[in-house]
Amino acid sequence: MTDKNGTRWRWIGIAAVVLVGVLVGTGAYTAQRAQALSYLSNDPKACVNCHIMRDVYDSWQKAPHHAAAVCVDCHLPHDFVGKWLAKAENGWNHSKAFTLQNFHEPIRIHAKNAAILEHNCIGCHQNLIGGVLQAQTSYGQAHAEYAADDKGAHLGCVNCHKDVGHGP
Amino acid sequence: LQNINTRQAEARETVFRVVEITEDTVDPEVWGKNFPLQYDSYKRTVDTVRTRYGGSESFQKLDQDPRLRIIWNGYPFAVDFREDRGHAYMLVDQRQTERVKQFNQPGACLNCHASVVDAFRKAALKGGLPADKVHTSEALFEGFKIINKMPYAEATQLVDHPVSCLDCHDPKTMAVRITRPAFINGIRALAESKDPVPHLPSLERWRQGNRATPYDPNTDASRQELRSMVCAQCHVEYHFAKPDKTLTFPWHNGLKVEQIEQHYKEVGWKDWTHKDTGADVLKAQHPEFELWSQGIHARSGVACADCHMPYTRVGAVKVSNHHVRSPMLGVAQACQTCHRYSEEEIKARVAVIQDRTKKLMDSAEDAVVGLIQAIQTAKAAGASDEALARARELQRSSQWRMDFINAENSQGFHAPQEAARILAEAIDLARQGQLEVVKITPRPTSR
Amino acid sequence: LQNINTRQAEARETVFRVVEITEDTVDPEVWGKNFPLQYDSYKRTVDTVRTRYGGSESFQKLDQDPRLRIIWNGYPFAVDFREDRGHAYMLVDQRQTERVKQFNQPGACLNCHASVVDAFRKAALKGGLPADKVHTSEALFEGFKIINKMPYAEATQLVDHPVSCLDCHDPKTMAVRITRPAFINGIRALAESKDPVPHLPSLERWRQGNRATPYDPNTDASRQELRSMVCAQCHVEYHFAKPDKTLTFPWHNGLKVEQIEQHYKEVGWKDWTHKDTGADVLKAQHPEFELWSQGIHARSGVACADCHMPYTRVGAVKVSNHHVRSPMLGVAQACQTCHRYSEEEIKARVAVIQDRTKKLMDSAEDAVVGLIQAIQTAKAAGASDEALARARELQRSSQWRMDFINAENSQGFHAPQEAARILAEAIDLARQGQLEVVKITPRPTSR
Ligand code: HEC
Ligand code: HEC
Ligand code: HEC
Ligand code: HEC
Ligand code: HEC
Ligand code: HEC
Ligand code: HEC
Ligand code: HEC
Ligand code: HEC
Ligand code: HEC
Ligand code: HEC
Ligand code: HEC
Ligand code: HEC
Ligand code: HEC
Ligand SMILES: [Ca+2]
Ligand SMILES: [Ca+2]
Repeated sequence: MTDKNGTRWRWIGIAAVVLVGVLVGTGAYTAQRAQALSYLSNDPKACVNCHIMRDVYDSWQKAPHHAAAVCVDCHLPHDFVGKWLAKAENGWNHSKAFTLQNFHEPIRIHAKNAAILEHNCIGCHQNLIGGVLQAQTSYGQAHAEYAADDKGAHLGCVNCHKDVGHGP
Repeated sequence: LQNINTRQAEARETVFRVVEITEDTVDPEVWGKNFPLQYDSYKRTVDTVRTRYGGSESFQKLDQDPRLRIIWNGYPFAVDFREDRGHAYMLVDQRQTERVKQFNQPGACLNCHASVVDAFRKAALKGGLPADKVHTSEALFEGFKIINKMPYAEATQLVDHPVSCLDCHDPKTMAVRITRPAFINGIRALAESKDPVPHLPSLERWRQGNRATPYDPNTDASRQELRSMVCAQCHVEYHFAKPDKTLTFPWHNGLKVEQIEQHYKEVGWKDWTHKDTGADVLKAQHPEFELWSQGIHARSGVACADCHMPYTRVGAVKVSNHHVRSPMLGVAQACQTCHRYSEEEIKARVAVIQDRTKKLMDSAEDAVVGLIQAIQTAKAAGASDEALARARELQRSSQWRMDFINAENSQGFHAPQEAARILAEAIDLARQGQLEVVKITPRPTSR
Repeated sequence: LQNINTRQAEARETVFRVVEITEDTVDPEVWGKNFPLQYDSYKRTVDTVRTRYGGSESFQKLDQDPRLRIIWNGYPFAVDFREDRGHAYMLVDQRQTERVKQFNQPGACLNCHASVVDAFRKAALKGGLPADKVHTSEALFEGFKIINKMPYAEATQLVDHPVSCLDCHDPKTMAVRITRPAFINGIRALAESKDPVPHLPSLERWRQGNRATPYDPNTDASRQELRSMVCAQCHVEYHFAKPDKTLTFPWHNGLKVEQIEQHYKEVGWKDWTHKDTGADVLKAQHPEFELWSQGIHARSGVACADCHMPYTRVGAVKVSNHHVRSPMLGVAQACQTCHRYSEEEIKARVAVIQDRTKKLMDSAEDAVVGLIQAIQTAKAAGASDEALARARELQRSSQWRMDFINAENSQGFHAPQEAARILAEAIDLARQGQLEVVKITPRPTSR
């Protein structure tokens, strides 16, 4: 997007947020209009209510897992509380980002969510990789290292399986 | 909320056409009425920002690296050679270069510096082509033939725009298309050659077929291939073949540096005779397509447009960024879609590749200059043409290789290892040339 | 998910420990009782399959490329130099090489050819180390010191196994660990140097820290870094520093070819004096870690183990393949998880890189041999040491570069552009050496 647009969006965005701050009702309305409430659903189509999620939705359908897992299986904690907390947080973040248009593109997963993601990989594949994991107490440091850098010092599943979620 | 509504609206409004566009719509501004986003970015190729090794500031390269004056001595490039910049400047820069002002150049120069589609057609009609054939490729080939051999001053009056929408797009479908006869001839020669081209699957397919009709990019090439071929109409090595100054791409044996050299040998081509040494030498020009072809990106199906015209989101729609420029000025769109590293990291990787190339380039230029001066001295000392023959051959082939990477505009990025290999050969051949010369010149008394 | 669950039982077995493993468990077979899958693959390093440029058939490289006899003349490598093969052979191959049979070698050789952990500790105890310190790194450093300077024949009797589980793993946690003092010294020197090492983030972090304690791979390195460092204990350039034959990795200025050369200059090191030319020259040995460090894979966090010990699915579980070998023999596991191309395509890409390297290697060896013969002739013709000094220097540095890539075992794959750059410099320097020589030798009368 051009800088000109960028600043325009930002101003409108800030205006919007102030509004939200004052009137919670309006906040809900924003989320409503942005269909962020679709976070309350597990249906992948809920995610694509935001066109911005279209690419990942399409690529997910072509990736190895479309039959095995939906968005929330990978991207949200499986335990009840954590799931709803994350839904709240991400739902808010995404609506806000969508409104402010101030996020980095191409969209990149945030460290926190990357950790949730990996946890979910293991959740489903425990059996296959259990041998590897249990053999290495050093695995424990893995999540801690997420902050480290983007050069793969952390040996996460995605280091080698970057295609599983959304294809090459 | 305002903008959510706006954007949901935008999402729908993408392909609504205001004006009708035909094969005769030359002015990009008119196209811009239907495609304002692409037109906006297209106009931005006037920007002039510099990068580590590229960018758009048209400084004098001969001052930055005086060795080039020696290497090109006797050829127009030794008078004026600048950093290239955006498409918006292609026509003025050609009209204003000392290479045009001080030397006679043919209309053939215009093939790559202007929107010539319409000019070619008009010339063909004037040349007697039946009016109903004006929109056929025959017309383009006819006009090509006529304008190539015109004097530049005359030909340049037939064009008004730099490369424009019409040159790259079919006005009906907006599909990317090939309009340049020189490329069609060149890619056909390549298709008929034996050089493996894994990065151009449609050529490989054509080779396996019955070859009844010659290879035609407009019907045979995939969309992804066209996203590179459209650039390969201009970003390639070329020469003006005798007798009609026919713009020709030397791909008859393949796209590699030695295969092109081989073709020039077969057709007995030289660009000029070097002023200091009397060697018949070659000048390389912007072989981006040829070098890219040897790289891992081409092999992985990554097209020129993927990096130089990356899809960019404007509001709700994604458009190809027509602000064609150095990807280093927009790494997020150009690279991060495929490479999950920070912008700093990506820039650092490019710097490593380009710095290595630069270092080798310096050694190669030193070696070539060393050879030129050695031959010059020997000649002055009275060495005969027979005696100098081998050394001159070595100058031709070493200089050709060094120049190939020097003229290529990515500082080795398009194919890092291949660029290094070519420079290594340039160095080897130039040094061997020096050894040849020493054999035949009186030895400076030492020891 | 049915199929996943049904594999449960099978899966659990893999981590059930049958026997207890301690720091004193030297025999891999015992470890194999707990980790049968890893042990099975470990044993398979006896296989001997050949690839285009690598593989595991221990043929005589001196016959395949006789130029090497000239280049190494006067040094043991000119007598016997074979293609390397699997870890299972490391001890026998060392015991049986003519380089050991015909020449005196020190115990230092064993550092990388045997399971030495236990031997080091026993030697330290014998040397007076208190028994309660036997499992400290102090013990390893002590034994290292003692065994390095022993005669090979004596030292080799202290070991029975090729590199084994104990050398790479902590028996309690099975975490990968560093056991070699030479590497710990080397990586510390590197950490203290100024050479940027973006591929080793933990070194960069240590540099930013207060440096109170020296860098320690076993506590500071990430798991992914250890997956390469464990190999870098052996797959590196080395020399035996005087007076105690201390195995030393020359990383004090950095990992690049010229930085290592600089270090050897600073400590006044030479491997031998060339028999034909009298030049004090260097021998490079397997700088896999050093070259990999300059490549895009290292920079992308891809470790040795990712490609040479890829996870392999065995029934319901996946394990690191301990059949360490050429990845070309198992492209599916080694490459395809990251590169979604057909096996043929992946092999073709490697071939392109390696063929380019091979071509440059040939030119480089020709140039070096040319220089050697030139100096030899000049010497025979009576050229003085003063007159030959510069040419000999050039032999040293050109030969060093050519040898660096020749000794490196990936035929340039680990860092394609860097390998090409190094060979280009080798060629340039060797040819310049020849020009030096011509200056001082009677010129064959021509013209
Ligand atoms: C099989 C697991 C899986 C499923 C199912 C899945 N994803 Fe992902 N998703 C991933 C992985 C893996 C990544 C990349 C994370 C990384 O690179 O660290 C990712 C990244 C993303 C990103 C960030 C973009 C990026 O490249 O970092 C978005 C947005 C996303 N997913 C949305 C979705 C949506 C929406 C769905 C459902 C339509 C979905 N995902 C389904 C695994 C999955
Ligand atoms: C309100 C519109 C909207 C909806 C609905 C939405 N997203 Fe997003 N999503 C966004 C925007 C905008 C971003 C970019 C924000 C950023 O990068 O900080 C984003 C980023 C992401 C990311 C990467 C950044 C991060 O937070 O890690 C993931 C993963 C993701 N979305 C998954 C999902 C999933 C799964 C769903 C459905 C359960 C979903 N999204 C529904 C708008 C939305
Ligand atoms: C909801 C459960 C679930 C989650 C979450 C999940 N997977 Fe899977 N995954 C499966 C199933 C089921 C299959 C089918 C393969 C099989 O039958 O074993 C599969 C297949 C795979 C495969 C083999 C197919 C291929 O891509 O080549 C890989 C690799 C894989 N998963 C990795 C991952 C990674 C990495 C993550 C996290 C980013 C992940 N999985 C998250 C259930 C899951
Ligand atoms: C260092 C690279 C690497 C890492 C890290 C890694 N894997 Fe794998 N994984 C592989 C390779 C290689 C294979 C292919 C094994 C084969 O084909 O025999 C594989 C196979 C798999 C499979 C089975 C695919 C099939 O064919 O059914 C699953 C599932 C899987 N991995 C999940 C994971 C999960 C979950 C993680 C994170 C805990 C992970 N992997 C981490 C390299 C890796
Ligand atoms: C994978 C990405 C990529 C692809 C594909 C690619 N390029 Fe480039 N190109 C670059 C980079 C990076 C540079 C260096 C820019 C710089 O130095 O500022 C560059 C430089 C250039 C330049 C000089 C730009 C300047 O700043 O002066 C031209 C012209 C060019 N490329 C044309 C092409 C053509 C034509 C093709 C296809 C045949 C192509 N490129 C394919 C990435 C790419
Ligand atoms: C009709 C000929 C023609 C076509 C087609 C063409 N170019 Fe160019 N391109 C040029 C000329 C001429 C220049 C130099 C203009 C100048 O310096 O005045 C140029 C300059 C460039 C530059 C340098 C811009 C800068 O800021 O330094 C890039 C990058 C580039 N072209 C890429 C491309 C790509 C990618 C394509 C295809 C999508 C393409 N070109 C198609 C003729 C062409
Ligand atoms: C086959 C296509 C083609 C032809 C024919 C061509 N050019 Fe160019 N020209 C380019 C491209 C592509 C660039 C940008 C890349 C570069 O500068 O190397 C360029 C750049 C230039 C520039 C700007 C940079 C510089 O060299 O100073 C000038 C001036 C120029 N050309 C003049 C000419 C003249 C004069 C002729 C005829 C003798 C000519 N061109 C013929 C494709 C062509
Ligand atoms: C130098 C060649 C070139 C020129 C000149 C050019 N385009 Fe394009 N255009 C492209 C390429 C390449 C694409 C990508 C096509 C594809 O992906 O199939 C493209 C795509 C498009 C698209 C399709 C939507 C999109 O953004 O991908 C539109 C519309 C378009 N161009 C309009 C224009 C207009 C209007 C002009 C003139 C102002 C113009 N183009 C000039 C090369 C060019
Ligand atoms: C459309 C996808 C795509 C885009 C866009 C792209 N790359 Fe790549 N890049 C690749 C692929 C594929 C490879 C080959 C390695 C592989 O197979 O993963 C690669 C390899 C590389 C390498 C290592 C090979 C080499 O030549 O050293 C570098 C560095 C690199 N890319 C930089 C860039 C930069 C810088 C840009 C942007 C200017 C860019 N890439 C744009 C897909 C892409
Ligand atoms: C990205 C993959 C990759 C990484 C990472 C990698 N290698 Fe390699 N290695 C290769 C390939 C490919 C070859 C060439 C094999 C051949 O020619 O058959 C090779 C060759 C070798 C060889 C010679 C094998 C033979 O067949 O004789 C050795 C030894 C080696 N590598 C060690 C290492 C070490 C040590 C590291 C880490 C410092 C490393 N490699 C990192 C892919 C890799
Ligand atoms: C204790 C020293 C030592 C360690 C540690 C070590 N290697 Fe080796 N490696 C050797 C020796 C010695 C050979 C040659 C054996 C022979 O030829 O007899 C060798 C051979 C190889 C080969 C060639 C095999 C073949 O079939 O040609 C590869 C590949 C290799 N090592 C990779 C690795 C990797 C990857 C690691 C780390 C995971 C590693 N090595 C760790 C000493 C070591
Ligand atoms: C720093 C570690 C290290 C040291 C010290 C070392 N080697 Fe090696 N050696 C290796 C590695 C790694 C290989 C496999 C790679 C190769 O062959 O280049 C190897 C391969 C060999 C081979 C098989 C290939 C060949 O060269 O014929 C022999 C024999 C050998 N070494 C003998 C010796 C002798 C004798 C010494 C002592 C003078 C010695 N090694 C010292 C690491 C070492
Ligand atoms: C040359 C070094 C080396 C030797 C020798 C070695 N390993 Fe490993 N081993 C590794 C590496 C590297 C890994 C991967 C560690 C990681 O991913 O953190 C590994 C991983 C393992 C794991 C963890 C599970 C897995 O498969 O990743 C087990 C268990 C294991 N090795 C057992 C053994 C046994 C038993 C032996 C002796 C028969 C042995 N190793 C010998 C280097 C070695
Ligand atoms: C764990 C992931 C991973 C593994 C395993 C891996 N690669 Fe790569 N490879 C990469 C990355 C990352 C790049 C850099 C380009 C990029 O950023 O996408 C790359 C780049 C390349 C390139 C282009 C750069 C160059 O050096 O020319 C080639 C070729 C390549 N890989 C081949 C291989 C081969 C062959 C193997 C197996 C022996 C292999 N790779 C294993 C991740 C991997
Ligand atoms: Ca430029
Ligand atoms: Ca081998």
